Amino acid sequence: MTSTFAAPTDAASGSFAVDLPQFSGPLDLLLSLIRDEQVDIYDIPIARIAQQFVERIRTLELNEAAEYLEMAARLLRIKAQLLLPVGAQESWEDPRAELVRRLLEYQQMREVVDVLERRGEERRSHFARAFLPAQPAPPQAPLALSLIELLAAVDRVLRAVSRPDMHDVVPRALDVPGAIDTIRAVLALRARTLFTDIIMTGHVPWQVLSMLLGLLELARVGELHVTQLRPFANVEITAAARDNASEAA
Amino acid sequence: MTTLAKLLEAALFASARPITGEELATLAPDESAAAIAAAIDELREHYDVDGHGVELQELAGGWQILTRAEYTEAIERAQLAARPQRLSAAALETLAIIAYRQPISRAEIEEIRGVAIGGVLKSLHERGLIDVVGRGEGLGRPLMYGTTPVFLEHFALRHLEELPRADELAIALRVPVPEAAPE
Amino acid sequence: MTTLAKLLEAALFASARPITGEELATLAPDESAAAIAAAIDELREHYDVDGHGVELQELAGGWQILTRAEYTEAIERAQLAARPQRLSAAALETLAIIAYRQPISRAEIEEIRGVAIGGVLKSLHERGLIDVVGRGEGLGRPLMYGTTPVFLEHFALRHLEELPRADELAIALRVPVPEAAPE
Repeated sequence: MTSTFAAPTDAASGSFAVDLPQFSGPLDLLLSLIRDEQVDIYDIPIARIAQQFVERIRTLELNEAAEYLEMAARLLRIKAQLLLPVGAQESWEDPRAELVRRLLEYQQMREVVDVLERRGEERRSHFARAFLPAQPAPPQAPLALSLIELLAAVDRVLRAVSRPDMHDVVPRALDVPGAIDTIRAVLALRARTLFTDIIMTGHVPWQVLSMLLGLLELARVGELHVTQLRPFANVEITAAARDNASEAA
Repeated sequence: MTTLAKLLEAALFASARPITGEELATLAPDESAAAIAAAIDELREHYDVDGHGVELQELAGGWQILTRAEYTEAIERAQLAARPQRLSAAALETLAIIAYRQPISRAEIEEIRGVAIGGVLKSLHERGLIDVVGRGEGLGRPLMYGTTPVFLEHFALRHLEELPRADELAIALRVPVPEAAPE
Repeated sequence: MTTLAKLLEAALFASARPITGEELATLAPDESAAAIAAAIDELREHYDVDGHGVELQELAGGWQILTRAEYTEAIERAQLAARPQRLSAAALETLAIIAYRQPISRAEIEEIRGVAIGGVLKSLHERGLIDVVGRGEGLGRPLMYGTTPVFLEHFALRHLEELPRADELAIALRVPVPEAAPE
């Protein structure tokens, strides 16, 4: 089978895990059916292949079933199209044509995979030098960079961001600086206050969150202390040493 | 061996990766390209004729000393070195497509493979086998991927042209046509 | 060289650390200690008598192939003279964004470029072209990046205002300046 060369150990490495036990996708499964049935890829008996395809995905435990189901649906659609009377129109296009093109393309790619696999195995049978004596941090090579290159990069960036959705500056969802100002103003009036005192009744979630982050930020820089006597109790906010607070104000 | 061949040998031994011709030239700035090429030949012949455990290979646009294949198994058995992990089928298929169609976007790769390839691209990128080489035209300006020198190293290729040309493959396929079917 | 000497050479080459006598024994379990010792001698003599860029040394931990001292200087010099490094397209674009938008946070750059830029920022920083110039307001107080005097020096700019404005770029890009800035 086509994907047997993926070592089972690969599964442990996560990202390189083989996604399906036997097939690397619906095209792989389809090709294997065509090979097993020994039919001409340019003249696929769609009814028979479609039926077998559906049977196979029923018996296989496919964890990416969507892609296989999509292919099954496509096969059944082609089958239906072939059942329609061809009629006398001169511009009849074989509904299988696109599928054949994709299968050939996929098969060609598999051929390249075989080449890569062979070359990769060849390279794996040689070791490179592993011991490299520690060197005093190699001096960096001089940088080759002209202004014109930099400006060309600016130009590329400007072109890349000229999409309309990149033009708008997204407003910050939170206003932490504003919250910090409010907290400082409250603490300037009284040295001790409660969290519920700085949250106004009409505050919406982003404002409450801004307040909370402002509070944590000020606590982090030592402008205030935050205490909570027991879980879910109100939070007490105490201004830190006076010199700190006045400097902040 | 000539002094130049010895110098090249020392430099090649000091590197875990292939050394390009340009780099060899900076190593011996007073020597002509022909002299360096002759020294490389001398070194390769010395390894081959004299019988050594290592050999000189040309790959990824440069030269690299590698152990001979016949000793690999014994070295691995003695746990003195380990072979790198094989790539999965999904990774190989994705690499094959990128190698032939670069620069290529993720959507185009998925179209050819017939499956989504999210994690595979990331792993290949982390392994240094592929890189973002630009942005495509068109909707969303997709990232375009290409292979790297590490890719050549991994598959012991001197350059990309060493891969069979599309028309040399058993299944000859027309040049990628953007839209649907031929005749 | 005998096959055993070749095997030892390959193993010594592929191993990341010195190989002890015990390990050499597991490498060739059918060989006697005397045979292995003889092969080690053979390898060392081959390197010495034949004239090689490397030599076999016995260190505290075991045996190791090392570059001969007389070539290390040339190799280091070559690394220094290695062809000037070019910045990747990704690094250039990131540098361009920082130059024109500083101070700017990593998240803002990533939003513009559409890809993660961790490694790129690091290499630009190591190159001394950018530096952390402060912390932004807002969530997490992100590090803000800006260009450095080294950046100005590199492009022979007196100050940042000498960079063309965005609307002047088209003209600036048309002028075929080979190296840095005109007066």
